[in-house]
Amino acid sequence: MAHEPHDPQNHDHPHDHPHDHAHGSGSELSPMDLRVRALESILVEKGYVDPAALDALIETYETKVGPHNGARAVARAWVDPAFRDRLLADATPTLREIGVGGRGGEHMVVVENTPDAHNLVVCTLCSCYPWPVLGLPPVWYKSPPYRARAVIEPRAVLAEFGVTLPGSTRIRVWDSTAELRYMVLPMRPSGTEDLDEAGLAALVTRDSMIGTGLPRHPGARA
Amino acid sequence: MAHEPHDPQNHDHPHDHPHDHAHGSGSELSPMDLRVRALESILVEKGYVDPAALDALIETYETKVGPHNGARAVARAWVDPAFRDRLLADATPTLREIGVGGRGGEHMVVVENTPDAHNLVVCTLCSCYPWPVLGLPPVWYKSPPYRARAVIEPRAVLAEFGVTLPGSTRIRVWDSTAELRYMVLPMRPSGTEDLDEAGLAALVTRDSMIGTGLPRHPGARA
Amino acid sequence: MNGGQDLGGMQGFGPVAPEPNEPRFHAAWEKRVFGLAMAMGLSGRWNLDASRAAREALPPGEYLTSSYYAIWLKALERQVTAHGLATREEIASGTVSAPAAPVTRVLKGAEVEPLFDRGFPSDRPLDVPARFAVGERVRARIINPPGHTRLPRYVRGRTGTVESVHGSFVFPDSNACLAGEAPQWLYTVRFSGAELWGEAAEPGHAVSVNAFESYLEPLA
Amino acid sequence: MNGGQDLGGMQGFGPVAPEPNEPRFHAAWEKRVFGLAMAMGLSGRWNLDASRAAREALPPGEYLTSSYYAIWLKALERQVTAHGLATREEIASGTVSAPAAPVTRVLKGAEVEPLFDRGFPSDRPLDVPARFAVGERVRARIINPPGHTRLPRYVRGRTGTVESVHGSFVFPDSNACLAGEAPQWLYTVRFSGAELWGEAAEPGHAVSVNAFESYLEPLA
Repeated sequence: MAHEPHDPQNHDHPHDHPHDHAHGSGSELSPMDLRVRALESILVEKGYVDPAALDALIETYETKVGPHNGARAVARAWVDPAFRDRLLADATPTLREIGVGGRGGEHMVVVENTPDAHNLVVCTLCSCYPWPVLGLPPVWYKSPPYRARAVIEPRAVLAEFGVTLPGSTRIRVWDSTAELRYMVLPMRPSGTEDLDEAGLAALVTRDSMIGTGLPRHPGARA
Repeated sequence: MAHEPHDPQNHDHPHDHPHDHAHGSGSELSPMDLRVRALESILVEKGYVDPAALDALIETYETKVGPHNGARAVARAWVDPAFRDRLLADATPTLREIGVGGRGGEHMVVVENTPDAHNLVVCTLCSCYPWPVLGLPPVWYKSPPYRARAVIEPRAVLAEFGVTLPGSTRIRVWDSTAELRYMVLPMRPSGTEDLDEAGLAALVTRDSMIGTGLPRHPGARA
Repeated sequence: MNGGQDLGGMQGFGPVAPEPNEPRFHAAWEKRVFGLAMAMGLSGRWNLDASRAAREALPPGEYLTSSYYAIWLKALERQVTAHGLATREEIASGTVSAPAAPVTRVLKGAEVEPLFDRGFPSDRPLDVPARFAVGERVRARIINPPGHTRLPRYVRGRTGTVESVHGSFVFPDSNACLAGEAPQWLYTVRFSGAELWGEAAEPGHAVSVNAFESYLEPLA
Repeated sequence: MNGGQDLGGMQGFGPVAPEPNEPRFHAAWEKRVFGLAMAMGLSGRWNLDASRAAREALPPGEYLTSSYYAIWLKALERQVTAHGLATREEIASGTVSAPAAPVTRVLKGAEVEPLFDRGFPSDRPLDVPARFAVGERVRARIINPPGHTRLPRYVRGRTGTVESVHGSFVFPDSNACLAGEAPQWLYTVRFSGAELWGEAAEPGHAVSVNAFESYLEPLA
């Protein structure tokens, strides 16, 4: 069912007046801005891309998804053992219970840190990352040093992130080589008995759900 | 036995007047020329490098060594079975018999092409090459495509060089991962019965001694 | 493809370098590339695996010296021209000079939220049973396909243990070259650090990868 | 080091591209770099293995996008500054501002011909016998040293056959970090194409590498 594309001679966005997407005025554009603007103009003018979809996509992933979603899941798991069990057994529908899911989280796997085993997530081949749970990945997660080293020297990588684990703690590295997406369930910090779910969620850092960090201690927030 | 370096305040080549090494006048120098000139000035002025040694090194490897040395060895092997046997059994002293040897050829190995087996030489890790026998290597030999592909798809590489071998011919790839240096002894072309050693040497191409080519046929020279 | 993307176990890149504030995007153009790649990925002319293949087909030196979204941009430009959706001249100039080609779908603004909230599952039912079972020892095959694959070099030829059987999923090696989804059983296979990296490996670590059935063979 | 230099088996670089006329040098500066690197290699402050290590220590993306003599230049600059022979400021400016440091030797012009004609053999006698014999099946060890090594990744963990025993030679992994020549027996080991690259390998090819004894282990 082929879509009939717009006629380039008869559309809403003539080439000479590219619609303004808040990417600056022409006089300030870098070569990359110009290159992308040219591509965008072509794709829009030829009718392959709806500018409204473009804006919606960018807005969704710039502002709507983020590690607050994962933090809610972690906090819930800390206070609700049945939720925790479901999360570890079948993460995707369990995350849906709290409204988290979608593109990049279709097949979620949650791996739990314990005193004996620490989990670390990487994608050596590209940048697979659980978008609906953690948002878009930071640059370091997508960069060669992390992708190269996480699988061969995870302890050295963790040390650079300030995470030093006992020698007796096994390190479990998860290389996201298919469409499964991983989230780490970190251990609940001590001294958090009095915190409610929202208070706990505030301790859950993005890095603690990748495995390159640990949750904050309540004292550290004071 | 430490060498006493020149005093930078008291030497023959003050910085403001770098000696001319025939690398063009200052006004024409590229950024790389300038960068290298600066390094050379420092190394010479500090007394680490003798400009005469620099010139001798460049002249030696630019003009004195080259594939004519290897070609002489191949032609000799074609006409002198005892030389061929010695060349295959212990190449380094055998090449010395015809005055070929030195830096980059201290530990030579000669591998012989036969109707059953074709040899191909590469250095996947850097650019090891038998300098006294073949001269400095061409850029393609040192470049990623050749270094990457020669070991995994030698037939495809050979085909790009115009060398198509019968399926029954085994391909023997030699990766120069230590200080041994390889030279291929190609098969003598047919129709060369009347040629003398010099005439045969003229058929021996550089590529035929790397394995990416075959010797010329006498007809091809006419 | 043993390209610049296959980074596991490489050395010499220096430390991991988190950025202050960690901006999601570093320039206005990065956002646009992100959105364009996502939108065009739904055009029906290619799929996510094909986009990954296009990114990793950049020459290794270019891949390793390009920023993340520059890789996306270059791959998208290649896809657009390779599929005849625009000419090189058009995307260089920004001026349309050739007729549009058909696409299967144009994602509409109102579709983004429901579609992306639902996601794009890649599990596919399969009639044949899984070949391997949890706990079984398997060897990652030695394969070096010139096209897309999701079996990283660092596990090839190494022996591991099946940790999970996940069901059957779209096979990227086939899907990336638009040769069909050809679903296969997907496993998680755990390899010890010593098996992957030798005796000098950091003690007590293991790496798990997700491996399609054809990537694996039973121990002889 | 699993760096940009370890190229065997990589894909995506495109065709081999011989140049017309094949100039030995492409610019005046390349000749100077060649000569400087050769001369400084005899200064006694480092050796050929250390120079190779310095070149492959360039970040992989930089290694793969630098021309051959640009790699030599960058490595030489690093060696000169790392060994305290000159400061970064000096080599950036070309102006000497710090005293010279001692070197063991300054190669003289008249020495070049006799020295280079004689060469620099790297075989070294060894009292212990060779561990492996011609015809023996051996496995290339799985090692991933962060420093220099001459065992390429593509043979690690693979099984081959000892073709030759060459005598004992300077061990590059030790020599490169100036930790001594530590000679070892050197072998040629032949691997079948199928062992290295799997069932889809080109038929009837084999790859031989020169492997030091500590790179190899007997088949269990």
